[in-house]
Amino acid sequence: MTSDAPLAAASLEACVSVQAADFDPGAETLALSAGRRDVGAVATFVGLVRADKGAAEASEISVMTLEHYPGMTERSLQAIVREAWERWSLQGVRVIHRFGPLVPGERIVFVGVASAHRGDAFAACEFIMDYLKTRAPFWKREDTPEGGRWVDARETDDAAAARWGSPKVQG
Amino acid sequence: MTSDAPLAAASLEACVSVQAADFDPGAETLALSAGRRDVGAVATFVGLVRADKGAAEASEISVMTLEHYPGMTERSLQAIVREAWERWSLQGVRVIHRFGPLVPGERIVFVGVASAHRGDAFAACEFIMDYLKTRAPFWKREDTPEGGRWVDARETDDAAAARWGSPKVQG
Amino acid sequence: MSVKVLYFASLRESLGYSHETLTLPPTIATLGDLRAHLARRGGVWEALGDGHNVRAAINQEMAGPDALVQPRDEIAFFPPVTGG
Amino acid sequence: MSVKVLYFASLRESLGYSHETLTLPPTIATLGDLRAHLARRGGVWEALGDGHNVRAAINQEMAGPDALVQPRDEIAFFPPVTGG
Repeated sequence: MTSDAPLAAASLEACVSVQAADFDPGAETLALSAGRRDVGAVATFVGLVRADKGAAEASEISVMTLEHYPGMTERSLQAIVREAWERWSLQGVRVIHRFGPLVPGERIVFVGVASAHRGDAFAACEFIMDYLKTRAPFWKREDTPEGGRWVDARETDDAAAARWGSPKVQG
Repeated sequence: MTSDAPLAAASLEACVSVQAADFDPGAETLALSAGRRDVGAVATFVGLVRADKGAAEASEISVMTLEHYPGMTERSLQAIVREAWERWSLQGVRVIHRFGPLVPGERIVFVGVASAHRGDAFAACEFIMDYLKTRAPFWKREDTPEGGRWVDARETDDAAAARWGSPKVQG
Repeated sequence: MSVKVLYFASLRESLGYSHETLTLPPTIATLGDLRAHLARRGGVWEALGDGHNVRAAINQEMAGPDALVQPRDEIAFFPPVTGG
Repeated sequence: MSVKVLYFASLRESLGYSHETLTLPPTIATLGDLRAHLARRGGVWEALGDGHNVRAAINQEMAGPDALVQPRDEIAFFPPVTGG
Protein backbone atom coordinates (compact mmCIF):
# COMPACT_ATOMS: atom_id res chain seq x y z
CA MET A 1 0.00 0.00 0.00
CA THR A 2 1.50 3.35 -0.95
CA SER A 3 0.60 6.69 0.53
CA ASP A 4 -1.34 7.67 -2.58
CA ALA A 5 -3.43 4.52 -2.76
CA PRO A 6 -6.99 4.65 -1.44
CA LEU A 7 -7.45 2.72 1.78
CA ALA A 8 -9.29 -0.47 0.90
CA ALA A 9 -11.95 -1.66 3.35
CA ALA A 10 -10.10 -4.95 3.78
CA SER A 11 -6.90 -3.10 4.76
CA LEU A 12 -8.85 -0.97 7.20
CA GLU A 13 -10.27 -4.05 8.88
CA ALA A 14 -6.92 -5.80 8.95
CA CYS A 15 -5.20 -2.94 10.74
CA VAL A 16 -7.59 -2.84 13.73
CA SER A 17 -7.73 -5.57 16.38
CA VAL A 18 -9.89 -5.64 19.52
CA GLN A 19 -8.84 -8.58 21.66
CA ALA A 20 -8.46 -9.96 25.18
CA ALA A 21 -4.97 -11.30 24.44
CA ASP A 22 -1.74 -9.38 24.97
CA PHE A 23 0.25 -8.17 21.95
CA ASP A 24 3.93 -7.73 21.12
CA PRO A 25 4.66 -4.04 20.48
CA GLY A 26 8.10 -4.92 19.12
CA ALA A 27 6.74 -7.29 16.49
CA GLU A 28 4.02 -4.78 15.56
CA THR A 29 6.58 -1.98 15.20
CA LEU A 30 8.83 -4.11 13.01
CA ALA A 31 5.88 -5.19 10.83
CA LEU A 32 5.14 -1.54 9.94
CA SER A 33 8.41 -1.21 8.01
CA ALA A 34 9.39 -4.83 7.26
CA GLY A 35 10.55 -5.38 3.69
CA ARG A 36 9.90 -1.76 2.72
CA ARG A 37 12.27 0.88 1.35
CA ASP A 38 9.80 3.79 1.29
CA VAL A 39 9.04 4.06 5.03
CA GLY A 40 11.13 6.75 6.69
CA ALA A 41 9.33 7.06 10.01
CA VAL A 42 7.47 4.76 12.39
CA ALA A 43 5.82 6.37 15.42
CA THR A 44 4.25 4.11 18.03
CA PHE A 45 2.38 4.42 21.29
CA VAL A 46 1.79 1.83 23.99
CA GLY A 47 -0.67 2.53 26.82
CA LEU A 48 -0.33 0.53 30.04
CA VAL A 49 -2.28 0.03 33.28
CA ARG A 50 -0.80 2.14 36.10
CA ALA A 51 -1.03 1.03 39.73
CA ASP A 52 -0.61 4.51 41.12
CA LYS A 53 -3.85 6.48 41.00
CA GLY A 54 -2.58 9.54 42.86
CA ALA A 55 -2.77 10.82 46.41
CA ALA A 56 -6.59 11.09 46.49
CA GLU A 57 -7.03 7.31 46.32
CA ALA A 58 -6.96 5.03 49.35
CA SER A 59 -4.99 2.25 47.71
CA GLU A 60 -3.51 1.01 44.47
CA ILE A 61 -5.76 -0.68 41.97
CA SER A 62 -5.45 -4.43 41.82
CA VAL A 63 -7.37 -5.02 38.59
CA MET A 64 -8.56 -2.79 35.78
CA THR A 65 -11.37 -4.26 33.69
CA LEU A 66 -12.12 -2.92 30.23
CA GLU A 67 -15.67 -3.34 28.99
CA HIS A 68 -16.42 -2.61 25.34
CA TYR A 69 -19.21 -2.67 22.79
CA PRO A 70 -18.37 -5.51 20.39
CA GLY A 71 -18.95 -4.49 16.81
CA MET A 72 -19.15 -0.77 17.45
CA THR A 73 -15.64 -0.81 18.92
CA GLU A 74 -14.14 -2.15 15.71
CA ARG A 75 -16.24 0.21 13.57
CA SER A 76 -15.25 3.28 15.58
CA LEU A 77 -11.54 2.39 15.51
CA GLN A 78 -11.73 1.80 11.76
CA ALA A 79 -13.42 5.20 11.33
CA ILE A 80 -10.64 6.85 13.35
CA VAL A 81 -7.96 5.15 11.24
CA ARG A 82 -9.75 6.09 8.01
CA GLU A 83 -9.82 9.72 9.10
CA ALA A 84 -6.10 9.66 9.95
CA TRP A 85 -5.43 8.13 6.53
CA GLU A 86 -7.32 11.01 4.88
CA ARG A 87 -5.62 13.74 6.92
CA TRP A 88 -1.98 12.65 6.57
CA SER A 89 0.23 10.90 4.06
CA LEU A 90 0.56 7.46 5.65
CA GLN A 91 2.03 4.11 4.62
CA GLY A 92 0.72 1.86 7.37
CA VAL A 93 -1.38 1.97 10.53
CA ARG A 94 -1.90 -0.62 13.26
CA VAL A 95 -4.30 -0.29 16.21
CA ILE A 96 -4.73 -2.96 18.89
CA HIS A 97 -6.96 -2.47 21.93
CA ARG A 98 -7.47 -5.06 24.65
CA PHE A 99 -10.55 -5.71 26.77
CA GLY A 100 -11.21 -7.75 29.90
CA PRO A 101 -9.36 -7.79 33.24
CA LEU A 102 -5.82 -6.34 33.27
CA VAL A 103 -3.38 -5.86 36.14
CA PRO A 104 -0.98 -2.92 36.62
CA GLY A 105 1.94 -3.09 34.22
CA GLU A 106 -0.10 -4.80 31.51
CA ARG A 107 -0.45 -3.27 28.05
CA ILE A 108 -3.86 -1.86 27.06
CA VAL A 109 -3.43 -0.29 23.64
CA PHE A 110 -0.98 -0.09 20.73
CA VAL A 111 -1.04 2.49 17.96
CA GLY A 112 1.66 2.39 15.28
CA VAL A 113 1.94 4.60 12.19
CA ALA A 114 4.37 4.36 9.27
CA SER A 115 5.01 7.26 6.92
CA ALA A 116 7.70 8.69 4.68
CA HIS A 117 8.20 11.60 7.10
CA ARG A 118 8.22 11.91 10.87
CA GLY A 119 5.75 14.80 11.07
CA ASP A 120 2.95 12.75 9.53
CA ALA A 121 3.78 9.68 11.61
CA PHE A 122 3.81 11.57 14.93
CA ALA A 123 0.67 13.60 14.21
CA ALA A 124 -1.38 10.62 13.01
CA CYS A 125 -0.29 8.46 15.96
CA GLU A 126 -1.25 11.13 18.51
CA PHE A 127 -4.48 11.92 16.65
CA ILE A 128 -5.55 8.28 16.69
CA MET A 129 -4.87 8.04 20.44
CA ASP A 130 -6.75 11.28 21.18
CA TYR A 131 -9.76 10.21 19.14
CA LEU A 132 -9.72 6.66 20.43
CA LYS A 133 -9.81 8.05 24.00
CA THR A 134 -12.98 10.07 23.34
CA ARG A 135 -14.76 8.10 20.58
CA ALA A 136 -14.14 4.35 20.93
CA PRO A 137 -16.70 2.60 23.20
CA PHE A 138 -14.46 1.30 25.97
CA TRP A 139 -15.08 1.75 29.69
CA LYS A 140 -12.60 1.18 32.47
CA ARG A 141 -13.53 -0.19 35.88
CA GLU A 142 -10.90 -0.13 38.63
CA ASP A 143 -10.94 -2.55 41.53
CA THR A 144 -8.97 -1.95 44.71
CA PRO A 145 -8.98 -3.95 47.95
CA GLU A 146 -11.68 -1.50 49.17
CA GLY A 147 -14.00 -2.00 46.20
CA GLY A 148 -14.49 -1.04 42.58
CA ARG A 149 -15.50 2.02 40.64
CA TRP A 150 -15.95 3.07 37.04
CA VAL A 151 -13.36 5.56 35.78
CA ASP A 152 -14.77 9.00 34.97
CA ALA A 153 -14.13 10.50 31.55
CA ARG A 154 -11.54 13.27 31.73
CA GLU A 155 -12.02 16.76 30.35
CA THR A 156 -8.35 16.81 29.36
CA ASP A 157 -9.09 13.96 26.94
CA ASP A 158 -11.90 15.95 25.32
CA ALA A 159 -9.56 18.94 25.04
CA ALA A 160 -6.85 16.76 23.48
CA ALA A 161 -9.29 15.48 20.85
CA ALA A 162 -10.72 18.97 20.20
CA ARG A 163 -7.36 20.43 19.14
CA TRP A 164 -7.50 18.38 15.93
CA GLY A 165 -10.46 20.45 14.76
CA SER A 166 -13.82 19.33 13.48
CA PRO A 167 -13.90 15.58 13.03
CA LYS A 168 -15.61 13.60 10.35
CA VAL A 169 -15.70 10.83 12.95
CA GLN A 170 -18.81 11.47 15.00
CA GLY A 171 -18.59 11.79 18.77
CA MET B 1 14.02 6.38 38.44
CA THR B 2 10.79 8.27 39.19
CA SER B 3 9.61 11.39 37.45
CA ASP B 4 10.46 13.52 40.47
CA ALA B 5 14.02 12.31 40.86
CA PRO B 6 16.82 14.45 39.43
CA LEU B 7 18.39 12.94 36.34
CA ALA B 8 21.76 11.55 37.42
CA ALA B 9 24.66 11.97 34.99
CA ALA B 10 25.14 8.19 34.89
CA SER B 11 21.49 7.70 33.87
CA LEU B 12 21.84 10.34 31.20
CA GLU B 13 24.86 8.60 29.72
CA ALA B 14 23.21 5.19 29.92
CA CYS B 15 20.17 6.29 27.94
CA VAL B 16 22.11 7.57 24.88
CA SER B 17 23.92 5.25 22.44
CA VAL B 18 25.78 6.22 19.27
CA GLN B 19 26.74 3.08 17.43
CA ALA B 20 27.35 1.46 14.04
CA ALA B 21 25.34 -1.64 15.00
CA ASP B 22 21.62 -2.08 14.41
CA PHE B 23 19.23 -2.04 17.38
CA ASP B 24 16.00 -3.84 18.27
CA PRO B 25 13.18 -1.28 18.61
CA GLY B 26 10.92 -3.92 20.15
CA ALA B 27 13.36 -4.77 22.94
CA GLU B 28 14.00 -1.06 23.56
CA THR B 29 10.27 -0.34 23.76
CA LEU B 30 9.69 -3.21 26.19
CA ALA B 31 12.63 -2.12 28.37
CA LEU B 32 11.02 1.30 28.92
CA SER B 33 8.14 -0.23 30.90
CA ALA B 34 9.50 -3.63 32.00
CA GLY B 35 8.81 -4.45 35.64
CA ARG B 36 7.10 -1.11 36.27
CA ARG B 37 3.60 -0.33 37.48
CA ASP B 38 3.82 3.47 37.22
CA VAL B 39 4.39 3.84 33.45
CA GLY B 40 1.14 4.59 31.63
CA ALA B 41 2.53 5.64 28.24
CA VAL B 42 5.45 4.72 26.00
CA ALA B 43 5.90 6.74 22.81
CA THR B 44 8.58 5.67 20.35
CA PHE B 45 9.98 6.75 17.04
CA VAL B 46 12.07 4.81 14.53
CA GLY B 47 13.70 6.60 11.60
CA LEU B 48 14.70 4.54 8.56
CA VAL B 49 16.64 5.04 5.31
CA ARG B 50 14.28 5.60 2.38
CA ALA B 51 15.22 4.52 -1.15
CA ASP B 52 12.83 6.93 -2.83
CA LYS B 53 14.25 10.43 -3.01
CA GLY B 54 11.46 11.95 -5.10
CA ALA B 55 10.94 12.77 -8.74
CA ALA B 56 13.83 15.26 -8.97
CA GLU B 57 16.44 12.53 -8.47
CA ALA B 58 17.81 10.40 -11.28
CA SER B 59 17.85 7.16 -9.32
CA GLU B 60 17.32 5.60 -5.94
CA ILE B 61 20.06 5.81 -3.37
CA SER B 62 22.06 2.65 -2.92
CA VAL B 63 23.88 3.61 0.30
CA MET B 64 23.41 6.35 2.88
CA THR B 65 26.49 7.02 4.99
CA LEU B 66 26.19 8.84 8.30
CA GLU B 67 29.25 10.72 9.48
CA HIS B 68 29.33 12.05 13.03
CA TYR B 69 31.54 13.90 15.48
CA PRO B 70 32.51 11.34 18.13
CA GLY B 71 32.27 12.80 21.59
CA MET B 72 30.23 15.83 20.65
CA THR B 73 27.48 13.58 19.29
CA GLU B 74 26.98 11.88 22.66
CA ARG B 75 27.21 15.18 24.53
CA SER B 76 24.63 16.87 22.31
CA LEU B 77 22.19 13.95 22.56
CA GLN B 78 22.59 13.91 26.34
CA ALA B 79 21.90 17.66 26.45
CA ILE B 80 18.73 17.14 24.37
CA VAL B 81 17.55 14.35 26.70
CA ARG B 82 18.33 16.45 29.79
CA GLU B 83 16.25 19.29 28.40
CA ALA B 84 13.32 16.94 27.66
CA TRP B 85 13.60 15.61 31.22
CA GLU B 86 13.35 19.16 32.56
CA ARG B 87 10.41 20.14 30.35
CA TRP B 88 8.14 17.14 30.89
CA SER B 89 7.35 14.63 33.60
CA LEU B 90 9.19 11.55 32.31
CA GLN B 91 9.99 8.12 33.65
CA GLY B 92 12.46 6.86 31.07
CA VAL B 93 14.16 7.95 27.85
CA ARG B 94 16.20 5.97 25.33
CA VAL B 95 18.01 7.42 22.29
CA ILE B 96 20.01 5.33 19.83
CA HIS B 97 21.60 6.79 16.69
CA ARG B 98 23.62 4.81 14.19
CA PHE B 99 26.53 5.95 12.04
CA GLY B 100 28.37 4.46 9.06
CA PRO B 101 26.99 3.04 5.79
CA LEU B 102 23.29 2.07 5.75
CA VAL B 103 21.12 0.76 2.92
CA PRO B 104 17.45 1.63 2.26
CA GLY B 105 15.15 -0.06 4.77
CA GLU B 106 17.75 0.03 7.55
CA ARG B 107 17.01 1.75 10.85
CA ILE B 108 18.88 5.00 11.63
CA VAL B 109 17.50 6.27 14.92
CA PHE B 110 15.36 5.21 17.88
CA VAL B 111 13.78 7.54 20.42
CA GLY B 112 11.60 6.07 23.17
CA VAL B 113 9.99 7.92 26.07
CA ALA B 114 8.08 6.52 29.07
CA SER B 115 5.77 8.64 31.18
CA ALA B 116 2.69 8.36 33.38
CA HIS B 117 0.62 10.18 30.73
CA ARG B 118 0.52 10.10 26.96
CA GLY B 119 0.79 13.87 26.44
CA ASP B 120 4.22 14.02 28.07
CA ALA B 121 5.44 10.91 26.27
CA PHE B 122 4.37 12.12 22.82
CA ALA B 123 5.66 15.67 23.30
CA ALA B 124 9.05 14.63 24.66
CA CYS B 125 9.54 12.02 21.92
CA GLU B 126 8.79 14.50 19.16
CA PHE B 127 10.85 17.23 20.85
CA ILE B 128 13.90 14.95 21.07
CA MET B 129 13.58 14.05 17.37
CA ASP B 130 13.18 17.69 16.32
CA TYR B 131 16.18 18.80 18.36
CA LEU B 132 18.30 15.85 17.35
CA LYS B 133 17.64 16.72 13.68
CA THR B 134 18.96 20.26 14.08
CA ARG B 135 21.49 19.99 16.94
CA ALA B 136 23.24 16.61 16.91
CA PRO B 137 26.40 16.56 14.72
CA PHE B 138 25.45 13.95 12.13
CA TRP B 139 25.76 14.38 8.37
CA LYS B 140 24.19 12.19 5.70
CA ARG B 141 25.83 11.37 2.41
CA GLU B 142 23.77 9.63 -0.25
CA ASP B 143 25.32 7.47 -2.94
CA THR B 144 23.49 6.50 -6.10
CA PRO B 145 24.77 4.63 -9.16
CA GLU B 146 25.49 8.10 -10.67
CA GLY B 147 27.55 9.33 -7.73
CA GLY B 148 27.28 10.71 -4.25
CA ARG B 149 26.21 13.92 -2.57
CA TRP B 150 25.86 15.32 0.92
CA VAL B 151 22.28 15.85 2.03
CA ASP B 152 21.32 19.50 2.52
CA ALA B 153 19.84 20.61 5.83
CA ARG B 154 16.11 21.26 5.51
CA GLU B 155 14.39 24.46 6.59
CA THR B 156 11.39 22.39 7.67
CA ASP B 157 13.61 20.75 10.29
CA ASP B 158 14.64 24.16 11.66
CA ALA B 159 10.98 25.17 11.76
CA ALA B 160 10.06 21.94 13.58
CA ALA B 161 12.70 22.59 16.23
CA ALA B 162 11.75 26.28 16.54
CA ARG B 163 8.16 25.54 17.57
CA TRP B 164 9.42 24.25 20.93
CA GLY B 165 10.54 27.77 21.86
CA SER B 166 13.87 29.00 23.11
CA PRO B 167 16.15 26.10 23.91
CA LYS B 168 18.66 25.77 26.70
CA VAL B 169 20.43 23.41 24.31
CA GLN B 170 22.59 25.60 22.10
CA GLY B 171 22.29 25.38 18.36
CA MET C 1 -42.12 -0.62 16.35
CA SER C 2 -39.62 -2.88 18.03
CA VAL C 3 -35.99 -1.98 18.80
CA LYS C 4 -33.12 -3.62 20.65
CA VAL C 5 -31.61 -1.54 23.47
CA LEU C 6 -28.16 -2.17 24.97
CA TYR C 7 -26.65 -0.74 28.16
CA PHE C 8 -22.96 -0.60 29.03
CA ALA C 9 -20.59 -0.07 31.96
CA SER C 10 -21.94 1.79 35.02
CA LEU C 11 -25.34 2.15 33.35
CA ARG C 12 -25.60 -1.61 32.77
CA GLU C 13 -24.52 -2.23 36.35
CA SER C 14 -27.00 0.13 37.97
CA LEU C 15 -29.91 -0.97 35.76
CA GLY C 16 -29.08 -4.60 36.43
CA TYR C 17 -29.18 -5.84 32.86
CA SER C 18 -27.37 -5.38 29.58
CA HIS C 19 -30.07 -5.45 26.92
CA GLU C 20 -33.78 -5.64 26.22
CA THR C 21 -36.10 -5.70 23.25
CA LEU C 22 -38.67 -2.92 23.42
CA THR C 23 -41.94 -2.37 21.58
CA LEU C 24 -42.23 1.40 21.38
CA PRO C 25 -45.44 3.48 21.36
CA PRO C 26 -45.95 5.50 18.15
CA THR C 27 -45.20 8.77 20.00
CA ILE C 28 -41.50 7.90 20.05
CA ALA C 29 -39.73 9.24 16.96
CA THR C 30 -36.25 10.25 18.16
CA LEU C 31 -33.48 9.06 20.45
CA GLY C 32 -34.41 11.92 22.82
CA ASP C 33 -37.99 10.64 22.95
CA LEU C 34 -36.72 7.15 23.77
CA ARG C 35 -34.45 8.42 26.57
CA ALA C 36 -37.36 10.34 28.14
CA HIS C 37 -39.61 7.26 27.76
CA LEU C 38 -37.09 5.06 29.58
CA ALA C 39 -36.39 7.69 32.28
CA ARG C 40 -40.14 7.73 33.10
CA ARG C 41 -39.73 4.18 34.46
CA GLY C 42 -38.35 6.02 37.52
CA GLY C 43 -35.78 4.86 40.09
CA VAL C 44 -32.47 3.84 38.55
CA TRP C 45 -33.92 4.61 35.12
CA GLU C 46 -33.83 8.31 35.88
CA ALA C 47 -30.11 8.05 35.01
CA LEU C 48 -31.27 8.16 31.36
CA GLY C 49 -33.13 11.46 31.80
CA ASP C 50 -32.19 14.99 30.80
CA GLY C 51 -29.08 16.43 32.42
CA HIS C 52 -27.45 13.05 32.95
CA ASN C 53 -24.20 12.40 31.15
CA VAL C 54 -25.32 9.51 28.98
CA ARG C 55 -24.17 8.94 25.39
CA ALA C 56 -26.00 6.95 22.77
CA ALA C 57 -25.43 5.07 19.53
CA ILE C 58 -27.84 3.89 16.86
CA ASN C 59 -26.71 0.86 14.89
CA GLN C 60 -23.20 1.25 16.33
CA GLU C 61 -22.78 4.90 15.29
CA MET C 62 -22.75 7.72 17.86
CA ALA C 63 -26.06 9.60 17.69
CA GLY C 64 -27.56 12.73 19.23
CA PRO C 65 -31.04 13.28 20.72
CA ASP C 66 -32.54 14.36 17.37
CA ALA C 67 -31.54 11.15 15.58
CA LEU C 68 -34.58 9.21 14.30
CA VAL C 69 -35.35 5.80 15.73
CA GLN C 70 -36.34 3.19 13.12
CA PRO C 71 -37.83 -0.27 13.48
CA ARG C 72 -35.26 -2.97 14.35
CA ASP C 73 -32.58 -0.41 15.24
CA GLU C 74 -29.88 -1.44 17.68
CA ILE C 75 -29.75 1.39 20.21
CA ALA C 76 -27.10 1.64 22.92
CA PHE C 77 -26.82 3.87 25.99
CA PHE C 78 -23.58 4.28 27.91
CA PRO C 79 -21.49 6.73 29.96
CA PRO C 80 -18.72 8.80 28.28
CA VAL C 81 -16.02 6.45 27.04
CA THR C 82 -12.76 5.89 28.95
CA GLY C 83 -10.60 3.58 26.84
CA GLY C 84 -7.02 3.91 25.67
CA MET D 1 48.48 29.82 21.00
CA SER D 2 47.89 26.38 19.60
CA VAL D 3 44.48 24.85 18.85
CA LYS D 4 43.21 21.67 17.25
CA VAL D 5 40.83 22.18 14.31
CA LEU D 6 38.49 19.49 12.97
CA TYR D 7 36.48 19.45 9.71
CA PHE D 8 33.46 17.28 8.97
CA ALA D 9 31.32 16.02 6.09
CA SER D 10 31.34 18.05 2.83
CA LEU D 11 33.80 20.52 4.36
CA ARG D 12 36.25 17.74 5.26
CA GLU D 13 35.84 16.29 1.76
CA SER D 14 36.45 19.53 -0.11
CA LEU D 15 39.39 20.58 2.08
CA GLY D 16 40.90 17.14 1.73
CA TYR D 17 41.65 16.49 5.37
CA SER D 18 39.84 16.06 8.68
CA HIS D 19 42.01 17.85 11.24
CA GLU D 20 45.07 19.98 11.83
CA THR D 21 46.90 21.58 14.73
CA LEU D 22 47.29 25.33 14.24
CA THR D 23 49.51 27.88 15.93
CA LEU D 24 47.50 31.07 15.81
CA PRO D 25 48.81 34.65 15.53
CA PRO D 26 47.95 36.85 18.56
CA THR D 27 45.42 38.84 16.50
CA ILE D 28 42.97 35.90 16.64
CA ALA D 29 40.70 36.17 19.66
CA THR D 30 37.34 34.79 18.49
CA LEU D 31 35.89 32.00 16.40
CA GLY D 32 34.96 34.64 13.79
CA ASP D 33 38.59 35.74 13.63
CA LEU D 34 39.69 32.13 13.14
CA ARG D 35 37.18 31.55 10.31
CA ALA D 36 38.38 34.69 8.51
CA HIS D 37 42.00 33.62 9.06
CA LEU D 38 41.37 30.20 7.49
CA ALA D 39 39.31 31.66 4.61
CA ARG D 40 42.29 33.86 3.68
CA ARG D 41 44.13 30.69 2.62
CA GLY D 42 41.96 31.05 -0.52
CA GLY D 43 40.67 28.36 -2.92
CA VAL D 44 38.62 25.72 -1.21
CA TRP D 45 39.22 27.49 2.11
CA GLU D 46 36.95 30.32 1.05
CA ALA D 47 34.11 27.95 2.09
CA LEU D 48 34.91 29.04 5.65
CA GLY D 49 34.41 32.74 4.91
CA ASP D 50 31.53 35.06 5.66
CA GLY D 51 28.23 34.21 4.00
CA HIS D 52 28.97 30.51 3.79
CA ASN D 53 26.71 28.19 5.75
CA VAL D 54 29.29 26.74 8.13
CA ARG D 55 28.62 25.91 11.79
CA ALA D 56 31.23 25.63 14.50
CA ALA D 57 31.82 24.07 17.89
CA ILE D 58 34.40 24.78 20.57
CA ASN D 59 35.26 21.84 22.81
CA GLN D 60 32.24 19.96 21.45
CA GLU D 61 29.69 22.69 22.20
CA MET D 62 28.04 24.71 19.44
CA ALA D 63 29.57 28.20 19.34
CA GLY D 64 28.92 31.48 17.52
CA PRO D 65 31.40 33.88 15.87
CA ASP D 66 31.88 35.91 19.07
CA ALA D 67 32.98 32.92 21.16
CA LEU D 68 36.53 33.29 22.48
CA VAL D 69 39.23 30.92 21.31
CA GLN D 70 41.53 29.66 24.09
CA PRO D 71 44.82 27.75 23.97
CA ARG D 72 44.40 24.00 23.42
CA ASP D 73 40.73 24.35 22.39
CA GLU D 74 39.23 21.70 20.11
CA ILE D 75 37.50 23.67 17.37
CA ALA D 76 35.29 22.05 14.74
CA PHE D 77 33.81 23.41 11.51
CA PHE D 78 31.00 21.64 9.66
CA PRO D 79 27.90 22.16 7.49
CA PRO D 80 24.43 22.28 9.08
CA VAL D 81 23.64 18.89 10.59
CA THR D 82 21.41 16.34 8.82
CA GLY D 83 21.02 13.39 11.20
CA GLY D 84 17.93 11.61 12.45
